[in-house]
Amino acid sequence: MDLKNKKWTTDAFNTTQKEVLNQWPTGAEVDFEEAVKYHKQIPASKQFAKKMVQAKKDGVTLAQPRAGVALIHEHIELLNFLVKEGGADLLPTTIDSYTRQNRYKECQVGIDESLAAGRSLLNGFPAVNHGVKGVRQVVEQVNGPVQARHGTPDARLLAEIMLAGGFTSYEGGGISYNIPYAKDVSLERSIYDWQYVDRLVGIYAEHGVEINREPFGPLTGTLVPPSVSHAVGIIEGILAAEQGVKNITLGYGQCGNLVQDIAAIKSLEVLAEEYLEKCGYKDCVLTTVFHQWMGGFPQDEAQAFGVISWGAAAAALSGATKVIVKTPHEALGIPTKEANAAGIRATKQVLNMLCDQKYAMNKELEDEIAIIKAETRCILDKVFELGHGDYAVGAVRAFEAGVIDVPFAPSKYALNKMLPARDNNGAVRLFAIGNLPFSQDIIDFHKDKIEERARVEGRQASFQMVIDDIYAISKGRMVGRPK
Amino acid sequence: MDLKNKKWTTDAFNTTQKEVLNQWPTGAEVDFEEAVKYHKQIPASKQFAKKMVQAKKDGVTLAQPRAGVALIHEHIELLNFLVKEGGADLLPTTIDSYTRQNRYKECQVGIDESLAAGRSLLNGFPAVNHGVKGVRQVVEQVNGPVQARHGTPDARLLAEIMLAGGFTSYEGGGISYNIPYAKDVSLERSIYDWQYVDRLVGIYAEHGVEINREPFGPLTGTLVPPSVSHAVGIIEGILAAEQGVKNITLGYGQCGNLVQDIAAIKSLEVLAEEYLEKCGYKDCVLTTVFHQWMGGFPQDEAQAFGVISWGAAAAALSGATKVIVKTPHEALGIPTKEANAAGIRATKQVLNMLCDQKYAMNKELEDEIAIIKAETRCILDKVFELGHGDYAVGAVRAFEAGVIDVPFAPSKYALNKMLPARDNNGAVRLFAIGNLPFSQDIIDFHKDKIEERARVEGRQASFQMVIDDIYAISKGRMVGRPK
Amino acid sequence: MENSKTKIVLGVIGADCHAVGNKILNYAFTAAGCEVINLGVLVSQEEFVNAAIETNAKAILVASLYGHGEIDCRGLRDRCQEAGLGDILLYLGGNLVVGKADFTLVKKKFMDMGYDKVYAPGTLPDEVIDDLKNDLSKRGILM
Amino acid sequence: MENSKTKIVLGVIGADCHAVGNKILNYAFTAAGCEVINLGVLVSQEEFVNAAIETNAKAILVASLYGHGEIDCRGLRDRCQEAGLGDILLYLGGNLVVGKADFTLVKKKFMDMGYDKVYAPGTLPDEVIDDLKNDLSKRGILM
Ligand code: B12
Ligand code: B12
Repeated sequence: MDLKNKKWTTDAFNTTQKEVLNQWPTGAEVDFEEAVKYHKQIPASKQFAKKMVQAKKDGVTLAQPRAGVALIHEHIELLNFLVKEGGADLLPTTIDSYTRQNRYKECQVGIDESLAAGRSLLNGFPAVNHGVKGVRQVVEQVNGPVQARHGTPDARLLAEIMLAGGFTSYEGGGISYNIPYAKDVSLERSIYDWQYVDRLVGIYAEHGVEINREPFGPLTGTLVPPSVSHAVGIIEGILAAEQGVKNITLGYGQCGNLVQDIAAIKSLEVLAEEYLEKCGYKDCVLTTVFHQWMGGFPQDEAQAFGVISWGAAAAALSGATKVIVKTPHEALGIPTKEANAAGIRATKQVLNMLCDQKYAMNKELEDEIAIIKAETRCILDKVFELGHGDYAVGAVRAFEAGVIDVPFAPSKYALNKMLPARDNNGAVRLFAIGNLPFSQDIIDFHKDKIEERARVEGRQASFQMVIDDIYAISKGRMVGRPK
Repeated sequence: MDLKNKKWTTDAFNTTQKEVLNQWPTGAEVDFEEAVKYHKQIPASKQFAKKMVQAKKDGVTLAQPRAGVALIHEHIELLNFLVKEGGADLLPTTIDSYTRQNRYKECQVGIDESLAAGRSLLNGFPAVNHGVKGVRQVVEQVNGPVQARHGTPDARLLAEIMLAGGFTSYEGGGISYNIPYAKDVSLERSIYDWQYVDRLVGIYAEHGVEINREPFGPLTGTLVPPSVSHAVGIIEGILAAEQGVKNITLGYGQCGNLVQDIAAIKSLEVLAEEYLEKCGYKDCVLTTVFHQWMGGFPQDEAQAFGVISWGAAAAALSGATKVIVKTPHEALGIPTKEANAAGIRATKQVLNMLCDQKYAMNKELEDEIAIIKAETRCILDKVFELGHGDYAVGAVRAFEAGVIDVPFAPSKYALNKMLPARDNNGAVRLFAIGNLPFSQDIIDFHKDKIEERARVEGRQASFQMVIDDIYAISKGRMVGRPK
Repeated sequence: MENSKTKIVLGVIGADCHAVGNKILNYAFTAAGCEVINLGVLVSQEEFVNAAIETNAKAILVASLYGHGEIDCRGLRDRCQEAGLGDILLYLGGNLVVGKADFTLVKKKFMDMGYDKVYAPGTLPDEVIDDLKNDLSKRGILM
Repeated sequence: MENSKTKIVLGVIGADCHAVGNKILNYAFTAAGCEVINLGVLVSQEEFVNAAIETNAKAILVASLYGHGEIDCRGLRDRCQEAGLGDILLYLGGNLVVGKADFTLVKKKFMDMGYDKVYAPGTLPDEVIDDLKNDLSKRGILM
């Protein structure tokens, strides 16, 4: 494995493909030529990329839930329910956690026990076990474009099967599906494996099949500063584009402060275009996704609706192309289909009420955009430097050095020296900068912001403040003030 | 009856008081001197005016539900439930519709049938029938400051009983509790009768008992342009101040466009201070109340939560002192206490998440504030002119002339020539100006805004557009676009 | 010969002041070709009956939004009978009882009081207009 | 004599990667005076048992957030027995089953699997620290 941000050769790809398709019996079902034909008969209304581009053109925000259960028919029923009773514009297929760890044997236990118990004992849809044929049942019997959503460091076989199965969008990336989801998968490994996925999507593109790709924006979902997730998303965008991906959706997980959230979405697209352009990828179409608050939720459903609706409002006002929707069951367990649909309905009510409103530019928003851009540039330019011009190599070294650092990440490949906390207005800032390569004025900016809050609260900034912020939204607030 | 905006003489008040207290047997329970003593032992934590002033100082938005049932103990239980399970900051006592029309005999039927049926057959609390003793049970056994909320053109006896009963806040006004709530009560009559109420509050004030007074801001709750409700609120504020009221909360019903809603609250306080000052009332304390969307609601509870939460967000961002909360049952019927508490919890989640955020000033907001101010001044100055310097007389003539006009009002004392419709961004504008005394540039502004929308929708502006807007939010949108 | 348009009486019963739906129904029935005698809000049973007698109306459309429908609406059929209006069509709609309730039960309660049609909250005018056309044509009247 | 601090093993079981609660529990138990052997996320039953043996820990705190608790958690008590850890304290917490569920039933299910304490979603560390102190003192150990 010699990691470089360089389009894989046909040979390298083909050799790896043989191994990949051998990882589980259903791999044998994949027939690329036939899959291309299959894709070509999928109607435009079920094509993810087309729907995203149209929404961007129309300036509307689409709503997409998360959802996945163990068995095929239940999964189909679930998705159709979310369209019919929820009004979902885009559909997901959330993959279960065993599949994400490539533990297909345990999936089989889960499937069998789910059959026996009459309820899903898996937390998602085990697509590899169901194989191409199973996946196609979903694509065919579901009324809308479907995307695979998972969290899989090695998602090669899953990609082969789901794309051959007719899925038109695939979430993830070598960083964003490793650092928050794994403990000891090296970044070198996961980036390399995700190049394979991107190359596969690239090959589909070269055969006229447009697949939407979406790096996972929110990372650990818990107080991740925008510049960190932007840097990761843009790097993954660059890596994907190099492998021939043409339709990319970049993501961001709501922090909660409206100005910061709008600034994040506004800066994300501009920065990504700038960097892709600079790297020479000129024909990628970019769209954005806003995730409703991804951290701990309140257990009470009414309060959860408040969080969901506020997320919908921020998504609409930010102008994101789509919003990923939470449910009133979030704090407790995988939602029933009814709870899931309810989350979508609350979201769509707000999206529709706000679809004709813009958030006008003002000084505060300008400043916030400027700071996010400056921070992201600091990170990306250092990554470029560390990689001697190669973003793949640079990313690996950047994580080693803590130049990119994801708070609360389970992976030992994240340095975990940076710590976020909210400022006095609820924006996510840095309490500990760690090794983030920020310029002195940015470092001072964060220090001032955190100190301002500490002063108001009459306490020193400390890890307790970070903990208070982690619990805050689930306890009905945003800034974790002392009692 | 010789209507003038002039503080009532002691004689005039005393004579009327005798009549008023004779309207129903419970009137005999009122003993003013004893009531003053009673008020003086009410702890600060249960005093409405104090709580409002504190909230204004702290820059927070308090949450207040609507609630009222027929029987005393059920009502107490209900209010305490809303504090305990909802987290209500301020409490209401919503009065039933028979009491509002002074039909105390029908109230008695409702009370008796409610006792028999074991559920409330009245849509509110019949305070006059329960009398001073009944009302005091509520004040004493409930954990928070309570306000009477009703819609009563002649609310004199109700005021006597509720204030003697220890209520520390009283909603309503001679215009706002007539035009939307009555059919053929003359404005002269209702303004006169409300002068009595205001004078009563003034006399309490002179005896050291501070009672909060709140004109009813939303009027018909359905597409009322801010300048119209501002004009009414400010006139009622002036009339109240003249009678000696010192603590006034002015209200506004959410229209739905964020910029317009923020501009409305921001302009309301400034304008009111300006006019009260100009009229020579220099020691009134003003606060504001934002009503979550008061028009038709979606029947689906998840969608209703979306509307409620968006109302909470707009209230918080506008900086209103309190917000009146809707419930997920709004479209269907008086809420259960559980549904009511759920509405408060969703609201408070959003209020708390936004309490540290401000909406920064920008050009759009400035413009919107300027237009609301200009329109309100047009109306108020014309009222002043029509009344030859007397706002009470002017108000009566203004309604006659359509200089103030409330859309969809049931009262024959409203001209009903003005018609509102949303513009292309969802702000409420005028489709038909009627006789509103707007300057030509304001008239042109509205015309342009409505035409812009008509152009986008490819149809002529018409009454159909107004109807579409009336239904829109209940159907999950804000602007009633053609299919 | 009387005016060719079918006459209907419209109003909001009791101490109820909800006017928006009333204005929309007025507009919609007028547009559908009826002559609407609109009594507005706060209408007593007596006023409904008198207006129907005076104008020779073919139907009375009663609205109750505010929750007191149970108390306000009973007895109207009897009054109509007594006034010689016999089986004049009585339609009822709005938010008829206090609280969110199972509509099947609500409907039954009011049908038993003698109303010909009882509509759920939020009913759109078109449905009612169609029903009225139907019911009238059964009685040989063209709307 | 061994280190005076009470040792506990902490980890998130199965294919579960939820790390935030784990880091907070680690911090809280350390602050409360324990020596925490934190295995982090994605921990197998074997790893839990081995860590407890190696460190002579007094309790194993197992977290399962992602819904596969039913499949992942059963059998751990048996493994402990087999490894000679006998009645070592086994605490379990998180979002143990797939979906929003009645916690009384969930608790019973896992207590039956041999866990000493089973905590509802969102439990705060203080409650667990108190319980642990209590349970340990019953066994004559001061935390
Ligand atoms: C943040 C988050 C994520 C992040 C995690 C980042 C990371 N690496 O840590 C991301 C986005 C990556 C993620 C991924 C997934 N998640 Co997740 N996630 C959450 C979320 C929103 C918050 C969790 C959190 O950090 N809370 C804050 C901490 C402080 O609280 P805590 O984790 O609850 O821990 C506290 C207590 O529970 C208790 N406790 C916990 N463990 C133990 C153990 C003991 C012994 C004791 C005494 C106490 C105790 O103490 C802790 C400190 O107070 C929860 C829902 C929620 N709670 O709102 C869902 C949730 C846990 N996730 C869920 C799921 C299903 C997943 C996914 C499978 C994806 C999916 N289908 O959506 C993947 C899992 C991948 C995998 N292999 O594990 C489900 C689990 C469903 C269920 N049990 O039925 C939840 C409940 C959401 C939902 N309703 O669907 N998730
Ligand atoms: C706007 C409004 C007000 C405004 C009314 C302004 C005005 N004068 O018109 C104000 C703020 C003044 C108000 C006051 C009150 N209101 Co109000 N109000 C509403 C609200 C939000 C919308 C009503 C509306 O205009 N809808 C739009 C129109 C177009 O729809 P509609 O009225 O439903 O009418 C349509 C259909 O129902 C149907 N229809 C109606 N009548 C009929 C009749 C027939 C024969 C047919 C076929 C069809 C039909 O056709 C209409 C056109 O499509 C509703 C809740 C909701 N629906 O969201 C509460 C609601 C009706 N109000 C309610 C109450 C209780 C009150 C008050 C007592 C105050 C209080 N406790 O909060 C007072 C009543 C005072 C009084 N004396 O009547 C309750 C009634 C509760 C119940 N039945 O259990 C409701 C349901 C809110 C709630 N959930 O608590 N209200």
